[in-house]
Amino acid sequence: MDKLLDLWLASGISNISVGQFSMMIIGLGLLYLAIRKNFEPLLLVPIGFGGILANIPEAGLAFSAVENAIHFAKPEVLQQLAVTLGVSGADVHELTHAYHVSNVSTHAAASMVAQDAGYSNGMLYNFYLIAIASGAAPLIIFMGVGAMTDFGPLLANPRTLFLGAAAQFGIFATVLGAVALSSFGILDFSIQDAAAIGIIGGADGPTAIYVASLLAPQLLGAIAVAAYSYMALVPLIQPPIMRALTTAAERKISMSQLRHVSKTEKILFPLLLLILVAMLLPDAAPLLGMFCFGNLMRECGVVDRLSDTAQNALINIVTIFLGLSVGSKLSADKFLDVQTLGILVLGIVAFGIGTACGVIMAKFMNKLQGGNAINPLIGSAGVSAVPMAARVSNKLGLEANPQNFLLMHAMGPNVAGVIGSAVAAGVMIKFVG
Amino acid sequence: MDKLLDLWLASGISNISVGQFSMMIIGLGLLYLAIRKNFEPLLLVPIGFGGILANIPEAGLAFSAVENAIHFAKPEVLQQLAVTLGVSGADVHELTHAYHVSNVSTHAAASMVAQDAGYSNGMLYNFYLIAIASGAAPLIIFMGVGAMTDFGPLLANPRTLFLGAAAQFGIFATVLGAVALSSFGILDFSIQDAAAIGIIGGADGPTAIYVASLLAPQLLGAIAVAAYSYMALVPLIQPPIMRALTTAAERKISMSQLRHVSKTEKILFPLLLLILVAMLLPDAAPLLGMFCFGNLMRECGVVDRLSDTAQNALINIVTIFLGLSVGSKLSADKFLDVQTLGILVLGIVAFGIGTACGVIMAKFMNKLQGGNAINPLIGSAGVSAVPMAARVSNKLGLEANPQNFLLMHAMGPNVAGVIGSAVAAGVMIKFVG
Amino acid sequence: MDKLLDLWLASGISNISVGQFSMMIIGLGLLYLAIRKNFEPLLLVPIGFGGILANIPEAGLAFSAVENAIHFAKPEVLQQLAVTLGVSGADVHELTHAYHVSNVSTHAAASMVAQDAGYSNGMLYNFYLIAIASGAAPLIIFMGVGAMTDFGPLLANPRTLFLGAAAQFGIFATVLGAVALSSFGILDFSIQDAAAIGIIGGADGPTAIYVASLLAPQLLGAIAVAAYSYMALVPLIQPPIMRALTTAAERKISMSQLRHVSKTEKILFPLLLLILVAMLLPDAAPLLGMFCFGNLMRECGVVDRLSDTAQNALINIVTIFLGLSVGSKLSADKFLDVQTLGILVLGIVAFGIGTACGVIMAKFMNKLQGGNAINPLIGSAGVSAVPMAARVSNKLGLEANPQNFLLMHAMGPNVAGVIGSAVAAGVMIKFVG
Amino acid sequence: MDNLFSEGLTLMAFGMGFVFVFLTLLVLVTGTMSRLVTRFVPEPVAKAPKARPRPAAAGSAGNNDELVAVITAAVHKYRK
Amino acid sequence: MDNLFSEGLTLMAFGMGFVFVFLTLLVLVTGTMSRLVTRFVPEPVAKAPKARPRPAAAGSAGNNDELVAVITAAVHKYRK
Amino acid sequence: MDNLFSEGLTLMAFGMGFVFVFLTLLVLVTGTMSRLVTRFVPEPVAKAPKARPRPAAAGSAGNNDELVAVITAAVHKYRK
Ligand code: NA
Ligand code: NA
Ligand code: NA
Repeated sequence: MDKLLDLWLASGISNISVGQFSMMIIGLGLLYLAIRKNFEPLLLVPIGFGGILANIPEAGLAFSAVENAIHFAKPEVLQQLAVTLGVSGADVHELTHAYHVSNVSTHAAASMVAQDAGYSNGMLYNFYLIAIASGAAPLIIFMGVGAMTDFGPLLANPRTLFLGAAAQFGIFATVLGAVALSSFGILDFSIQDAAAIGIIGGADGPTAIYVASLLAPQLLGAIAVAAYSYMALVPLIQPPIMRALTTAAERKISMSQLRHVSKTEKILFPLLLLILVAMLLPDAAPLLGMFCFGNLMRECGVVDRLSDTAQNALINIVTIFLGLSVGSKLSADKFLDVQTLGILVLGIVAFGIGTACGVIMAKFMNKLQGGNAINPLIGSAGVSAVPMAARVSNKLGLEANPQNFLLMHAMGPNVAGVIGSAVAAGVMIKFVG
Repeated sequence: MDKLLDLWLASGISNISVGQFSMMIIGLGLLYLAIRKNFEPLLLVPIGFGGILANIPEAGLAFSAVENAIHFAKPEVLQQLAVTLGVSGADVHELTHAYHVSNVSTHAAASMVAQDAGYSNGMLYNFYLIAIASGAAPLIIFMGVGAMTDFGPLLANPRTLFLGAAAQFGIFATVLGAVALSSFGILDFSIQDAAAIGIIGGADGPTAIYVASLLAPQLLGAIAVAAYSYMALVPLIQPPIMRALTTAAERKISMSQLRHVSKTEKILFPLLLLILVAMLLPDAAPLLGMFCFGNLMRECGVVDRLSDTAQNALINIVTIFLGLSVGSKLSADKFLDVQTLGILVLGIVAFGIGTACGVIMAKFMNKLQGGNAINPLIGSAGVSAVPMAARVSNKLGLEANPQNFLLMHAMGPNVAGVIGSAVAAGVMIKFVG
Repeated sequence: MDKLLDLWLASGISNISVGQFSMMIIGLGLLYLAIRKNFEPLLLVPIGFGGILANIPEAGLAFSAVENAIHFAKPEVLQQLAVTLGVSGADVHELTHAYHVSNVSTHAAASMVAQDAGYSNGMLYNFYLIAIASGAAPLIIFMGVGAMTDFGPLLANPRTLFLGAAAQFGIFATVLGAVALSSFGILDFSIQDAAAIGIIGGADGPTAIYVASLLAPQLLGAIAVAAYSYMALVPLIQPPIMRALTTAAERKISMSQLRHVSKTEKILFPLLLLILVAMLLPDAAPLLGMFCFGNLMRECGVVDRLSDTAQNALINIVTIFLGLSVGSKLSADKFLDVQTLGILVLGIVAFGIGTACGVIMAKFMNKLQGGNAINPLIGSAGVSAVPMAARVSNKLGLEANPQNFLLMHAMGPNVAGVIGSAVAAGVMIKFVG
Repeated sequence: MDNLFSEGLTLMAFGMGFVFVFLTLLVLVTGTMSRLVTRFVPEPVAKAPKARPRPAAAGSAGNNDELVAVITAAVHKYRK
Repeated sequence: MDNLFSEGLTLMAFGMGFVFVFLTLLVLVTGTMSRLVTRFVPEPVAKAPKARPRPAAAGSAGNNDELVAVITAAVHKYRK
Repeated sequence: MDNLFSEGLTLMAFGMGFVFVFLTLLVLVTGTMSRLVTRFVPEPVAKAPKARPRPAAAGSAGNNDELVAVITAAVHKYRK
């Protein structure tokens, strides 16, 4: 009967905490949104499922060997860990804290002690180490996104880059919001946390994950969930703001057809962008370097088999593991915090401000040139969220004027927004990284 | 002339041992079975080829840096290793033993000594570390299998799950057989070894490899070879047992057509299974979690590109390295042992008992309900070996009654068997892991 | 204003060295050759782009954590590194040298110090570690090449293997050239360097990278660039040599049609080759083992899905990272050296000698047999550079005799050259590795 | 009967017991779910057969247009 | 206004400033490039639509022939 | 002639020697194999051209049915 008792004591049902239960419900909720409401399913299905896995009681899938050893709390193992970590006594919380702040060599030594005691890293923890902590997965996805991006509309009308720049104001306004919340003592965000949260406003999943993994890994789960959820909500968030800031006449503006862009221009553009990054902001080099590399593979026309793979097999494989890894950060103790609510509120504010600034910038550019060259509806596409935001611009344009197809015009600021947020990410990493 | 002598002394032909020669023949034999007899070629081609590579004399492809250093036995290197491993004297066997039982930090230190002396891990050893020792490859393959599995027939007739449960008796009967052999002093298996051998009866390659890598890594080669060989032999092993246990009248039973299963049910099933695992048996969470994740990707309909990749590029890549890694365990000193014979005999017994129990369970269920709802031939499909066992059921059904197509009915117990063995694996890991 | 100054001081434009600027130009030059001149674009696009990334000032993408720590030279970090590396004083050059010659455990300790100080490995450095330093990427690519290779023409006329053997003379003549340059004090190459440079003459990218990574990692960038560039130049390098060494009458020789080769022969060939390697030259086992494995997957007809993946998704993924990793070795301090010029000159000499020896061997074989069985133009294909060299043979054959299709005949020596250089690589690794 | 053998017996008893309990629960849960779904989530009737959606992560809108053009051309050819 | 808030303000000022400077430079550089390309690199007119080249690393010439054979067979079958 | 150069010479002699020995053996072994195969393993005549088999690791039987259904539908449409 001992074994029966063992089985019961080790089962999930006798160990589940309220937090774990809540997180499982949240994981199921994310799956519902992804599958039924089509909220960025490519990421939210793996993230939601990973979140459920991470919260299975006693399985420890999202924990390192040391965290698992501390959880099971055998006295002799705790004693050894205390010696290794230089802690007097073997209090579980003290050990956990000492482990998290330990330097690299102590960390490695503690890990060996735990492995000798028979504990091992959880599956999701290993995925996280390899996919995100190494920085590899977001960069490889960004390469694939580069290989999927057509800069033609941007090259035909390069001034739309200004719209992509303006929309990044959402990022920095949110940073300010986060530090304000912190200054007023409402929440407790460091400047690094604030920077990572701001990037949600960039509406760019891989950039947000990359920045969060560098500046605020403990917030990564909430930031990634917010970023992808709001990207999915773009068709709900943006239209009211766009309507409020434009007149019916402005929305009816039809734009002149885009000129043809030659192959050579498309090949040279990623190289020019790369050189500009190299000269001005080396901290953005990994992100924009991989992005430009993917785009060059796409456009150069001589490595189609590599470009195909970057757009399909490779990005799909990496997406699966990136999603599960992000899910590993949805453990109850990290996610169920008032900070997460703060992040969700700040994230939607960031989207809204970015949208508004894009529209206002478009109107300002029309003023400056004294003409009606730009339909302000395409300004909102500057937040990126490719290609959803551009489609929203198109839809509102058609509502105002059924002959007015803005899709291709909006693709310019849309991809400009990707560049803009990567530049903003580089500035953040440079200053607070 | 020195160099000529060197070349000769380092050549395979002057160094090959009887064991290595035998293992190369076995490797060629596996390739023959795979290519000419179509024995699970996707796994047995890489396993057989890996087995040949692992036994190339002097190449050390399946050995770690330390094992290679010990093999080449330079006195000063042995001396350093002896100090690191805490062994007096530099006897080769003593060093090897000390290395294999050393704790993680000593292991790492010995590895550094060997690398400083210019030795490195063999190619297959590295593949093994990354693919199998990390647990990743069997789990990723299981995800792919999940993405290939249609639970429709099971959902249409959930009682077939009982057939999948009954067939797992083969697993536990084999465990008993293995410990009996050990108790009678015929062979020497620990309870861990016995558990790993039993899983062969689960007729599920990745589950067998995953369990063996955790419980009895030294037997992994023999267990994997037995598992895949017997899965290929299902059309020979099962029919006599099935005929012996059924009457012609029973074999003629035709089953009512399966009801239509809705998309929603198919989406909810992997989630229900996951929650049940989470609540009852967290030790099965990695295996069944990845399986359910693959199946959810398949059924949810919104991440088809991820599901396609999980079923094709990703599973193929992982299969190549998993096969080669398993082959690395076919080195003469590990495989050419009377234990291997024991494993082969126990494995086939496991298959036989599993088949029989599945058929008997089906008859028992008919008795219980006082009807003829189930053709007992589909019971044998409960061992899994998807989809071979289901095809065998279908074939014997057609022999008895040319109008009687059992294939879809047999797919129910067939996939139930996959779940059943993964649950059995979780119980093993929980109790003897 | 401090931040503005910071931004400027950390920007590329204020830090770029002449060397880095030159290397960026070279990277752009490689991209030009790849994209406009179609020079082996599958490799030279990633290599060229990786070369640019590696030379972005202050980004440190190609540097390890320790190298980055030394570059930024904070006094307290340098002090700690000096203690770890056992160097008195904290001179930057002395530290760098001590780091590069340190043993594995000291290396690891220094890396931990740098990470604790907040530095990390550059992205390209990590790619290099995983793809090349582990040996994995060239071997996986060789597996894919095996899966793409049809040995039919070789099996139909196995004597063409002698042409593949003769062409390897280019490799060893180049080794002699390199040591001669060293003996005369013109350049400074070790015997390892010389061996790695010689392999350029094998006209086989993955073999050259594999050998260079083992024997002369510091020359890997230059060797890979030379190997792929000259492979692309085969249509320019070979024809003059071929014309000079043959008479018009010889070039008109038409060869008898190749016999049909059965499936069984094609399946047995990679196994025979593997056994021969295992018996005679275990040091070539990783390279030729993976090659034979790929070819067996292709020919055996029962694992087409694995063979497809090895030829497509897998080789493409690995090619991307291999190329970027090679590019990481195009840093100014390693590439901008008179040694690189030496390598470029020796490389083209190797190609020329290999081509000549192949042609001469063909003429010699005709002499020996007193017939005209072999058109000497197919001899040049023995350098490998599959399938370019075979096409060159075909083109010159058609010029001499418009009815004379040599393509299939030249494929025999062409693939024989791949085997020949892998054998030569094994000999090098055996004797000087 | 020595210790190892009794361990084996225990493993067998608990293992088979657990497998049956687990799969029985799964039968119950699945059956309940199916009944609920059948009653409360009616399947959409006569859904138009839709092409496999391949949602791209970014900017692949162009591909569909290409595809449409190619298919249109093909259909025209066959109709002639 | 405490230190953290002033840090946030600085980050905002420098960040937005830098984003605008960078993208303005990109507009200028791109525009210049486009003008130079349009003038000096005329595009080839009426290039024949070519099938996607899939340069294989080695000897995969056979595949195309197979494909052609299969398609030819299929077309013949439909024409009957 | 210094040491390095003589090392180079030795490497050349042994290297080329070994390459030739190895490939000569390969010629002999391959030739023997081909003769044996031609004599003892007659190739099956007139094998029906079969579609590329794509054996799936598990349970993908459904895909073929789908394919068959799609193709049937397509053929029906064209025949009209
Ligand atoms: Na953006
Ligand atoms: Na099973
Ligand atoms: Na060659």
